[in-house]
Amino acid sequence: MTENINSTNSDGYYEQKKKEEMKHQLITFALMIIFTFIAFGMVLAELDKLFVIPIIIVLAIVQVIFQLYYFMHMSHKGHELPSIMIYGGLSVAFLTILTFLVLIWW
Amino acid sequence: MSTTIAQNRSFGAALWDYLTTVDHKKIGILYLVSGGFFFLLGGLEAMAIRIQLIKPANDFVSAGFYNQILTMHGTTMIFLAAMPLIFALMNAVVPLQIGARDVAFPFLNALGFWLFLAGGLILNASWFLGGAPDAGWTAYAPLSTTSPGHGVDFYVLGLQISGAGTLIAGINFLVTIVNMRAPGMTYMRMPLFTWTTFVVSALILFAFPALTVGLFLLMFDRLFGSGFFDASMGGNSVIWEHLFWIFGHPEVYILILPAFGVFSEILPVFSKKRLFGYTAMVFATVLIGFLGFMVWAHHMFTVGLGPAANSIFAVATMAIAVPTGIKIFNWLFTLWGGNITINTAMLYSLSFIPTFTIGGMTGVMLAAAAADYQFHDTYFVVAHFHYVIVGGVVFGIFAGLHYWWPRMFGKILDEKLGKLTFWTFFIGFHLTFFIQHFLGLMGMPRRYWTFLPDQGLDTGNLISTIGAFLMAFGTIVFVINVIVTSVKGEKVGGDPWDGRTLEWAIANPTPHYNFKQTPLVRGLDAFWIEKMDGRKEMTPAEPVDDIHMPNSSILPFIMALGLFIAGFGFIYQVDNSAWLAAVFIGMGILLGCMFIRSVKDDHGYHIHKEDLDKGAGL
Amino acid sequence: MSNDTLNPKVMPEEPEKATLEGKNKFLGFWFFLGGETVLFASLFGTFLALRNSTNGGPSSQELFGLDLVFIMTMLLLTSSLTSVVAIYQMKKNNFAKMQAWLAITVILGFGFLSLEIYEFYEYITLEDFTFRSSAFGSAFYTLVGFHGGHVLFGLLWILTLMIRNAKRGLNLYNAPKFYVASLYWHFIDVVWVFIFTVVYLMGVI
Amino acid sequence: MKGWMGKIRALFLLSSLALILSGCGRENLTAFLPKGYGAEVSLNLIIISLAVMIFVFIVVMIIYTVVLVKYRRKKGQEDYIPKQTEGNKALEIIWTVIPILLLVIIAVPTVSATFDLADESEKEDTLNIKVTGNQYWWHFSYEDEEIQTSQDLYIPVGKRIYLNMVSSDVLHSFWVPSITGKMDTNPENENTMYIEAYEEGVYWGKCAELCGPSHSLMDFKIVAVSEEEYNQWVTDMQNFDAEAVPETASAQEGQELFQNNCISCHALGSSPVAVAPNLTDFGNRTKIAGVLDFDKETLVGWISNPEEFKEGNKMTNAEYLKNGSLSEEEISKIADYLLQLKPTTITPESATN
Ligand code: HEA
Ligand code: HEA
Ligand code: HEC
Ligand code: CUA
Ligand SMILES: [Cu+2]
Repeated sequence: MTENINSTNSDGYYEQKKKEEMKHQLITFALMIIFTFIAFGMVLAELDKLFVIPIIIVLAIVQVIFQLYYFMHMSHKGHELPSIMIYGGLSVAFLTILTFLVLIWW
Repeated sequence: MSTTIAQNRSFGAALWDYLTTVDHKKIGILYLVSGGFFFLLGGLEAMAIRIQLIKPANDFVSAGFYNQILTMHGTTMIFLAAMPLIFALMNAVVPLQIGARDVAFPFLNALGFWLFLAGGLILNASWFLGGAPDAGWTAYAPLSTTSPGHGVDFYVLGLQISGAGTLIAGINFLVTIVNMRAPGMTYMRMPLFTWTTFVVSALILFAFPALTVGLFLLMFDRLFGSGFFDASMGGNSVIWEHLFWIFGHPEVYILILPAFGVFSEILPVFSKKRLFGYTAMVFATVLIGFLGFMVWAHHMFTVGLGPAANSIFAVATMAIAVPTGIKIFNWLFTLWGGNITINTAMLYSLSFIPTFTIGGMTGVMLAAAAADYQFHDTYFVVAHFHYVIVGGVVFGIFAGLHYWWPRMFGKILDEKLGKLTFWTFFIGFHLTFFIQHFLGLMGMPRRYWTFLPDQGLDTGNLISTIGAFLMAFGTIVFVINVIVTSVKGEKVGGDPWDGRTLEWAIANPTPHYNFKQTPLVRGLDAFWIEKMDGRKEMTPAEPVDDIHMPNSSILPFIMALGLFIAGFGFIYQVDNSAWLAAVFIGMGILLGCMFIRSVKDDHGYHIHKEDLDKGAGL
Repeated sequence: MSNDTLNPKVMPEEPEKATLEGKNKFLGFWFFLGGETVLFASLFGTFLALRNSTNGGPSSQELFGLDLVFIMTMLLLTSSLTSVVAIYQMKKNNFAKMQAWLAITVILGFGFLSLEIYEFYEYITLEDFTFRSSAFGSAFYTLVGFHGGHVLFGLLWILTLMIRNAKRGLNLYNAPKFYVASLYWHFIDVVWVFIFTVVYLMGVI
Repeated sequence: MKGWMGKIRALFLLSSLALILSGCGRENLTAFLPKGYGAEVSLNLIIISLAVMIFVFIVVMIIYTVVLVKYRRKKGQEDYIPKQTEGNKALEIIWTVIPILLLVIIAVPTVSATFDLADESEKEDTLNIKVTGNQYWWHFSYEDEEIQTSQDLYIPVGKRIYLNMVSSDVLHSFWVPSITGKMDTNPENENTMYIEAYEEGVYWGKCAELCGPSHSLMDFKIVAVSEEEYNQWVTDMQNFDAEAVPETASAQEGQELFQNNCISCHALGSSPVAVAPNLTDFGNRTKIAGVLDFDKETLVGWISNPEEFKEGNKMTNAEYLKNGSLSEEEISKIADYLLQLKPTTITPESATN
């Protein structure tokens, strides 16, 4: 995120950055709560199945991206390998779930 | 915590040393000894299989017992022999190759080993406790869920525990390779064995959890009455097959890639040439690992997944031939124009090329789904996988052991005996397995306790068994070789082969702390570069200073013991709920140790630089 | 390592990665989470395959109510935020506040867990829906139970860290430990997001 | 070097010799001599892929031999250090692209054959047979014809027939190498596969999925007969009368005993009971329980102690065995009864041109 590699962090710059980050995290949290409300609301409203399911799944995925990038700082530098491993895991996860949805019953 | 007084230790002290060690070199030896033991055991089981099949309608062993032997042969060889032997090489070599003093998690490294051993012992305890698992190493439900007795329970618990150990080992190597490389050792300067270790560890990380879940479900079905695989409760047995193979196929690449790494080290050294197409080799390794996750259903062509799924998986499977082919040709062109020395390590490496090519080609034939309807579950498949596993993995392990033996033990294995082993094993191997391709198509399914006379299968099976005896002979000679060498062999210097990579830049025996000064790496084949520049040693990257070392600990051993006890508790609580006590005691021990570990600070200790010259840490 | 190198006056920007041990722990733990992803995917896959296999027993539509799940979700989401704040305080080298926020996290976590246990208890006693009722039952309890187990483990872990370090405060030796525990806690939350979506919401539709 | 190649050659000679000695395996069992559609499709695919493989292997071996002959260390050159080549772009492209092309040669027929063998377009218009795999025997139910039979599957030659397959317990796999490749039987999903025999004959079938101790003893047969013979068989089987009185006195007593001891599991005629093999045309079998010699002595032995022949088989649970209520003599009478169960003149012997 930053080019400054100087690691004395008493200067206000880092304080500022942390504050900034905290703000992002609070916004993230608010959004997550809203998304949750939407998801539950849509289900309670008994809308059409084919409409609701994709949307709540997308909402879940977005929430997870929030968690990963804002709460777990995956966007920060030094997270290249963690990202690779998480995406590796997610790809295997995707294939697994896809298989279990289409190749178990016939 | 001084290790200076290494001279005349009593047996007890040595034992304690190994029980508590967190040194990757010693853990490597532990893996070697236990993996070697299980290899002999698995080989003995293979001999029982071959003796039973020496003639039609034989009954050397009973049908039920045959299934136990067969299951244990596959399980033992894959999980308790091949993988640990590979870990032995990785532990012995990888930290040295990247110029590290140790692995990232020495404590976890030890834990991984002890968990593997605990799992292996649980699995084999079944022989004495009412019968071994008998549903094949693949343990397909519902046969595995309905198999009477406790055999399959031992399979479940044994693999679960040793699988946890493997996962830990995988993470340890990943972090080691990422974080512990010496200065200048960029990714594209890492030796190939290190690269394959890296990729394999990633495969372990993504593949083993599927097995973990599968084993849990199997355990729940067998021990706690759930209905995952029970059609009468709405369950579905195909789930197990998917979970097993999502793990199982990457597993076979977990086995072969390190062997590829070994050959990529040996071939350049003994042809005195740089590895041809290094970048392509790295790329191919990664690609094989990646594709390895998309092909698992080629083991399930006959399950009934439908033509679309079968076709997709067939084509994806074939794709793996491309990166593997890149490797084969790069090896050949490494040799091309070289100055080739042939010794035992090299014999294994050279014979690997045609042998593995045959095995890989039969693999591609299997991948043709509509042809696999004939091949599947016959001796053709048995032939395929022994060609790749024995001709690839086992040859790789033998080659690696001959090559790195002087690094691990300071002596070179006897060449005469080595060659005797090689030739008998090699000839025996082809005798045993080549003919099996034909047996399969002639109508011999695998996992058959016996075959009927007069079906044209007699001669082939007889030849196969004769071959197996030759292999056994070769293996016994190898054991003798190890003993003879350790008694009579002469100590050699640190660089007996004119090596190219960092592990040969250290004097013999390897000091406890590996490198007195972390070396500075200036390119691929770091040590070779220095030698070509007329230096005898690596240029250090730092001044001589105190060396930080991790403390030994008995906790890993005790944690594994805890799980060992709990394992029996889980198995026997169905018979008598008093056994739940064992579960609680075992898990208590485990959690207690974890608690101690997290509460007790462990900062390690330092070897002072003044002591280094006095030979501390040898 | 001597004490002052581990106890600097001001925390470096990334205290969790200031030592080699910290770096190793950080990376190793992320890798572990990569593996956990596959673990949960296998469980989710199994659940999805078996969610209609009720074998005559109660189906998800008959069983699930959303109010409890909603409260549980809120508790867990909030606890994720509080643990973020705790790490924020850690970076500011403010040990007391960090402990306080962790304490809130733990309390919320226990709240979640008790509700989950209560839910299971109701299903078992009132609806006669158990682990052994049907393949659906087995898959449901296994998936949700595995998550619950992770929550429990996470709570015990954070508690141990808090108690162990209560007296001696924050340093570069234990900062990575706190950091990693908070990663674990977020991961648990991530999994829950999918559980409430896939198991509960999709279950009642 | 000589020794090397010599040994490999000897090895090959030995194996091929063995092959020639045993031929390509036994007719009507081996997959090398296909007598049915599926087996033929598979064999064609095997031959295509094998041809590609042999080509690849030859290329690899040529390079390999050249390398080993030319570049072994020579006397006086011990210290020679060859040029440290890094790689060669052109070569690397060649050995990436050519294998891809070779794979396409295999992949295309693979996909087309895979879809071909899964074709269900004619399913409605032809004979459908339900196949059930059981530990350790096979059951066949001709649902439209209301015929039940076990162990021997009678089919008309030259006609596409659909098999709908399930398992009643663990996984099994239906394999008749010279007619068609395998298909598993699963307990929860029904699999469909078609077979077509080109010639009349008795084809060996085997179970190819580990299913317990007697997995290797779960053989069965496909009896392909002419269309007329098949129709005859159908009529005869449909007309079977379970009450019909056997000719000999011994068999008559056997019938009585059979009704008392065996009918709880075994069925005769079109009764759908399927706990144990249907014995309607037992007298026409060529093997007892799939693998045993077909003669009275063996049959008596089987009835007295099935466990001795097939470990773990489910007949061992029979009531009469547990309380030993049948004497040797009585068993012999039952055997007489069973051996005369020949409701039809269409037997495996009819399956010749
Ligand atoms: C080390 C272990 C290992 C390795 C490396 C492989 C490698 C491969 N395997 Fe194998 N396999 C097993 C171990 C292994 N296998 C085991 C244990 C089983 C049985 C499990 C059980 O059921 O118990 C099995 C089963 C198995 C099956 C299922 C068979 C069945 O049960 O019906 C299939 C099907 O596709 C398959 C395919 C392949 C392929 C395509 C490769 C490829 O990776 C091979 C690639 C290599 C080459 C192709 C050679 C070199 C390439 C060239 C020289 C380039 C040019 C080549 C061409 C253009 C073709 N294997
Ligand atoms: C790493 C994997 C590995 C290795 C190395 C081997 C090695 C061998 N295997 Fe393999 N095998 C499998 C993995 C492996 N196998 C698997 C996964 C299966 C499938 C199981 C299943 O279907 O579930 C299988 C199945 C299998 C079968 C098929 C059985 C069946 O389907 O019914 C056969 C039959 O020939 C066989 C034979 C052999 C032989 C002869 C060797 C030889 O190479 C062994 C050579 C070694 C020795 C011969 C050791 C000799 C040593 C001694 C005798 C000394 C002992 C004494 C002391 C203790 C001092 N194996
Ligand atoms: C508990 C149920 C049971 C009872 C009772 C039983 N059987 Fe069986 N029988 C079986 C089963 C199951 C098989 C298949 C065994 C196998 O091949 O694995 C079988 C197979 C046979 C076979 C071989 C069938 C074939 O098609 O080749 C014969 C003959 C036979 N039984 C005769 C008898 C007679 C006679 C009796 C009574 C005296 C009897 N059985 C009682 C279960 C039973
Ligand atoms: Cu049925 Cu094997
Ligand atoms: Cu595979």
